Amino acid sequence: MPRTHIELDESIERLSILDAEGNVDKERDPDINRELLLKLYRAMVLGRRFDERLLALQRQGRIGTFPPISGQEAAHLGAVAVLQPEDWMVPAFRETAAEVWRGRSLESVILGNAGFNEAAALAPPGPNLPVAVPVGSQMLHAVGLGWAARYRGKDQVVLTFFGDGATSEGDFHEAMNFAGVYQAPVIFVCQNNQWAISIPRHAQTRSATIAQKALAYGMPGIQVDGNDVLAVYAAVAEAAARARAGNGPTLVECETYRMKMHTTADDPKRYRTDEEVEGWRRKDPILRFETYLKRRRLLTKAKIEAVDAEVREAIQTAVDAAETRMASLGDPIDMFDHAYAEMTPAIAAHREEFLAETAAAAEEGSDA
Amino acid sequence: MPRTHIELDESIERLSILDAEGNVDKERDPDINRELLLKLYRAMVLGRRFDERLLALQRQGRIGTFPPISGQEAAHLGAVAVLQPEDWMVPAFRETAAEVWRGRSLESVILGNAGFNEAAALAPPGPNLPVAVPVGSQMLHAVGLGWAARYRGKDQVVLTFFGDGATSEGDFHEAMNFAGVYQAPVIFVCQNNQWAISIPRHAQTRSATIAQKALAYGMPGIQVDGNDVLAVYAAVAEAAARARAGNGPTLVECETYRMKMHTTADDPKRYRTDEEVEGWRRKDPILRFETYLKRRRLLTKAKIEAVDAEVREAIQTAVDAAETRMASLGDPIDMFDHAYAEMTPAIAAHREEFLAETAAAAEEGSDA
Amino acid sequence: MPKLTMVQALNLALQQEMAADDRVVLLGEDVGVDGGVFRVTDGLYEAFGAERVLDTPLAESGIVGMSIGMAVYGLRPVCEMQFSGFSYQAFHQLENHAARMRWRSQGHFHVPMVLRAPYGGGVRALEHHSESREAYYAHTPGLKMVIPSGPRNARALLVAAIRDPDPVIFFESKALYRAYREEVPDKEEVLPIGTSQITREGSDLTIVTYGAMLRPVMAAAEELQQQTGAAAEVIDLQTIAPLDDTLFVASARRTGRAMIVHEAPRSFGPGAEVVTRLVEKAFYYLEAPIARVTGYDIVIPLFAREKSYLPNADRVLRAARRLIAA
Amino acid sequence: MPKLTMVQALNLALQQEMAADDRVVLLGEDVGVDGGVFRVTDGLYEAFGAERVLDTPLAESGIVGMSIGMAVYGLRPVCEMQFSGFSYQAFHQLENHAARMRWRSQGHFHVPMVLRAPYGGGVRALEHHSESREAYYAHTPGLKMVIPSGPRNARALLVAAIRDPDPVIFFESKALYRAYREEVPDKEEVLPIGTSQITREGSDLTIVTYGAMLRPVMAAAEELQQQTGAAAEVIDLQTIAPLDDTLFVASARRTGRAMIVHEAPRSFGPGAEVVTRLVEKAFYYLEAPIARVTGYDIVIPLFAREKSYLPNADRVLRAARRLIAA
Ligand SMILES: Cc1ncc(C[n+]2csc(CCOP(=O)(O)OP(=O)(O)O)c2C)c(N)n1
Ligand SMILES: Cc1ncc(C[n+]2csc(CCOP(=O)(O)OP(=O)(O)O)c2C)c(N)n1
Ligand SMILES: [Mg+2]
Ligand SMILES: [Mg+2]
Repeated sequence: MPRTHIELDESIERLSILDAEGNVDKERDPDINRELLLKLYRAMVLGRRFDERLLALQRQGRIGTFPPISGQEAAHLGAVAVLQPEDWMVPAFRETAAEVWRGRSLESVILGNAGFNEAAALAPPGPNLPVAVPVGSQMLHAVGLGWAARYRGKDQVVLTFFGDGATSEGDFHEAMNFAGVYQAPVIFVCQNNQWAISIPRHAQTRSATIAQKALAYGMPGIQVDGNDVLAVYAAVAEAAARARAGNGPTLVECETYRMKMHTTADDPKRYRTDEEVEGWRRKDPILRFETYLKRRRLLTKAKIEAVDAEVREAIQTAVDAAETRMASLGDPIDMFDHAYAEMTPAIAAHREEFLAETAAAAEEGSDA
Repeated sequence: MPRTHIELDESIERLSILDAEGNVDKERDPDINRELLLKLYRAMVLGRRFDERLLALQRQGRIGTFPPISGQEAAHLGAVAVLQPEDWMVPAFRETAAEVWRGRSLESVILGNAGFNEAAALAPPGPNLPVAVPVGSQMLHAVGLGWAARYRGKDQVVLTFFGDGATSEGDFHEAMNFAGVYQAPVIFVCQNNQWAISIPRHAQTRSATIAQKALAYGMPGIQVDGNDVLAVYAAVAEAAARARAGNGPTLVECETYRMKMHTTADDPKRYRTDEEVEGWRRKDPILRFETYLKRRRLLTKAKIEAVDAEVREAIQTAVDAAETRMASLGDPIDMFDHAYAEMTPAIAAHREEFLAETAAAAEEGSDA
Repeated sequence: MPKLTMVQALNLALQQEMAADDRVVLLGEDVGVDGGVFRVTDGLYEAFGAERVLDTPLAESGIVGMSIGMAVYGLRPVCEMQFSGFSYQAFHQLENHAARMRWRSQGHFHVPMVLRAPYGGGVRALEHHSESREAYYAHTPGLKMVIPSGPRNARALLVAAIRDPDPVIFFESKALYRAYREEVPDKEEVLPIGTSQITREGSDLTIVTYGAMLRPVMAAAEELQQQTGAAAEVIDLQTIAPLDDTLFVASARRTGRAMIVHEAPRSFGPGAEVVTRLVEKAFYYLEAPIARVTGYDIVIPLFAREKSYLPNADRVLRAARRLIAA
Repeated sequence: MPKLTMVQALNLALQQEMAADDRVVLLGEDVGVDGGVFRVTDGLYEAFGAERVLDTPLAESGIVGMSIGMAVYGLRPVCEMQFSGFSYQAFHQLENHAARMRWRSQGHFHVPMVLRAPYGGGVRALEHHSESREAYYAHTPGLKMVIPSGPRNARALLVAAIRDPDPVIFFESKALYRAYREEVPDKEEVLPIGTSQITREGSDLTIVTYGAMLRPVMAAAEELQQQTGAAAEVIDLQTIAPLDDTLFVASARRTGRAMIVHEAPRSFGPGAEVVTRLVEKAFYYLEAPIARVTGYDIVIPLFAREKSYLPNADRVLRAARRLIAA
């Protein structure tokens, strides 16, 4: 009748491969091919520049509120870079660069941020769920998708993103637990960016890491330096291999930092210090990756400039296209579409009513 | 840039003091005083006998569906025995003996099972929340109560019960997480009785123990032999001391077994074997406690019979009182009470309407 | 034709749809080995295996959220809430996702799932097992809300719900589960969602109802005819949303008098929409105020008193007599 | 009297109630250090400390469930949902517990909590930030549902909500938060929950509304008078449930014509109950069908189109003219 220690199913580890100075742990370098490395680099730069441009557009009132991703490029791009095209991605809302990686056009992102439902129609119909704002609620869909893929005998895996804040929601728990029970091929990628709006990570939960929450579900969990794109890639690749082999889900915590505001409606000065932000600036994911690529002679100063110019041009083209399209979009009558496969009698009647109102308004020069 | 092992905040242990044969680990015996030991014994016997009587009443159609507790007496009585009268208890629904321990009359239990709202009015107005059926939803109230007690400078603790099935609900997670963050003085007692209706423990979650779920919240967790009333008491006492000292919540998993059906509407033969049930019968919590008390010369055969007779009489008295009261209860007009502090105009109007309907029905001899 | 209880009829619908379409999978608490606490899924685990009939952990949001993922993938999940009173744990999944996925993705994805849940009073059940809150779902754009009134239409509506490309909330009256048997043809029968039905013709008064209330309403209509000679037309909505107002509007235009009967609490309940549609579309034909015979604005009491809460034939009859006299 | 925005007026109510009563505590996501995403709780963390203003983890059921426990203990928690569209995560806590604790315990315990949530459209916000689903709560026995229409009544109603012995869902229109200022006396003002108000007198037509819709309705009423000479009586419900039907019933009896205006989707929406009360209590006085000017039966579109979804003064005016002509 002892008081015995219970051995846990899994042990929790922390992985880091490329440090803030760009030094690499050669033994653990995931050996990504050169093409993919450069594609990743471009995507990271694009993510950063796009953020800046969106911010400018927002400040000019040309788009609405949006959530910047700066600082988190490695955390979400390192993760999606592992996926095959037929794998599923289930995003939260702060993975714009990952969405673009998966085929969403910059134009669609701009339109979405400008409040156009049509943005979704511009996204390619691939296996990527649209962004949905309710925090934490998307992870369960990943479990259902993963279960269905296995049911269909496909070796697809499903990768879902969420923030540190999202881990407090009941749905996080239910998703992790269902995935464990059904051994669903799901990779749970937490972008732990240290803040959920104004709530710091330590006030979100008392556990020392988010990775260890995997233990509650008999699931492997790992913490990685989320600003280290090689470590993120390596950990997610390991998780994807596990899932594809039928060995179930994994929780990957990427420790990163939101360098900008929560959304453009937020003022982070109210709750965090400049020093903290500066500390993280020194851990920038792009700079260290640049150093790594330069040392591997995959990148030169000239190439860096070329990427930057190319990316800026792509953004400019998208902004122009979006603004042109916006002029043609937004016919309010479209709002009655896509509620159901077939329009219900009430919606059809409301649509007629709306048309009549619009006509009457036009006649009197007033508002519909 | 290593792959390092992360040390966890807490280690998970298993505690057992009194084994199935009644052998005690003297070193760990929590040294409960003789009076309390005998009170516990009586309460366990009462719980068992009351279950049997309720089952008979149900089969005779004198009460409705109810959830038997047989086999789980140690798990919930060992826990509440630790509480002070001013501490709070927040029950699930399978802790009838604990409710009675805390002052609820047998009569109130019978009335509740007979479908009378008045059952609640008969419960003493102490710090015990009423049973509520939605699984897992009550634990958050325990956190709020505990927080409030601390806010008021009281050293009350809050003990909340729930089943193994309840640990899958999002609310379990949110309650545990909030309790951790606020270091609320809450003792989370899981009666892991191996089944949630027809779902076995291993299909409920993939973690090897429920106790280890505490790690997700930076909270101590312990697994105990839930049929060992001394171990339950010891673990809960430790948790209560921790909470009272301001050191926050604890998760206590009591491994026990539901010996009877889920509720009287359930047929466990559909999903579990007789052998399994028999295996657990050998681990009966009352028998081993009896052995222990006999060995400590606190109990004799005569005393056992006396307790049994006294308990049966108490039950009989309660059944009689309940049946008398039922005859006087159930005036449907009471259903309009207690919706709000002040009756709303609509409810007042509905009440009038009901009275008019009743009068009209009486006149024509039909249904109100 | 075999005579089936509603439980058996629902089981038949599930069994046949599963046999015909491997996209149909079931999930929920105790739906597998146990066959469901009301036995609606009895035998399906044995027939189709654990891959098609999933016993889930105890988590409603998990069940609904997982169903949404399955449906997006292309399956046709039919999930069960053990009682409709536990669907609130999943309310955000239904409102935020099931109802909006088609719209949010502009048609790229849709959620052809069914959420089945026993609802309503009358079987001496516990708290949270007897309520009737279909209005929550009826008011939610993107969802459909169906409530059958007997074995035969339960089967035909469940088939339609499973085949529907949009999410359907499907409430099953516990009081009807084993109340009586009805002939249910073995061969396929489908009733389109969004259509109501005249279950009794009459020219003096229109009674709109659905679910478990149809039986007392029909009884009251018979009695009314006997007592007063007045003929009540009875309309079974079958679908609450999208609401088919064509039959009851046409009927009320003919009869000039209407009432609505449901178990749900009255204020902001489903009946208010029926009344309002009548005001909007039959106002000038109405000869008396439309009556509501419903649950009261309180939580349905524990079972010792639930009968007093639920509308019954006598209450309907008295209301009908008053309406005719008005 | 100082002129305050609605945000400032709500802040004043919280600040004064907290100062006067140490049972009042605030909790929610970002309500503390950040002062709330709309700044309604600005400065309160600084004034009352972390013990009275709790920044919570990101979990709505947690927030509401914890509030229920606090309220049962004897505190008066005021919790915030960051947007009303995230209250569904806590729907079961509200329906299962906040609404039922008094009843379940037969009066031993009660839940004097307030749930504050910004609702409604008009500020170019994201998905799930613009909806108006007060009907869910209005239909739930045991809850009260309050929606102020301006700074002054917002303050006075919030004070009443905090002091109310029962759980109050308190929706605040984002569109009104900073739309205009109103004189709000520094000294205490309390408006009883459950009472509507006549905000404009008139004898030709009754318009019932609440929340953000009051302003366009008032504008339409003015314009109507100018254009046609017809005088609309405008009634601000203020409380949706329990619904005060006395004023609008009396008004419609006088005017014979009525309409209801709200942002919420139309079918099974709050307006249906208003229409039905009028049918039940003013039928023989009505000269025309009661009109509904509301949101449509779809999810409110993203912000590029939200204006087309929301009722505005012109739509109200046209409906009023049609009603008068009917
Ligand atoms: C269910 C829900 N509650 C609240 C919000 C409001 N909200 C949006 S983002 C956010 C913080 C999210 O934090 P985290 O999960 O860490 O993601 P991050 O924003 O840091 O990327 C909050 C509270 C929401 N969108 N959904
Ligand atoms: C939210 C919710 N979902 C479903 C149910 C139906 N139900 C009642 S008890 C139960 C199983 C509970 O299992 P567990 O938590 O292990 O407690 P036990 O019954 O074993 O004591 C279920 C599914 C419920 N009451 N509440
Ligand atoms: Mg974050
Ligand atoms: Mg159990």
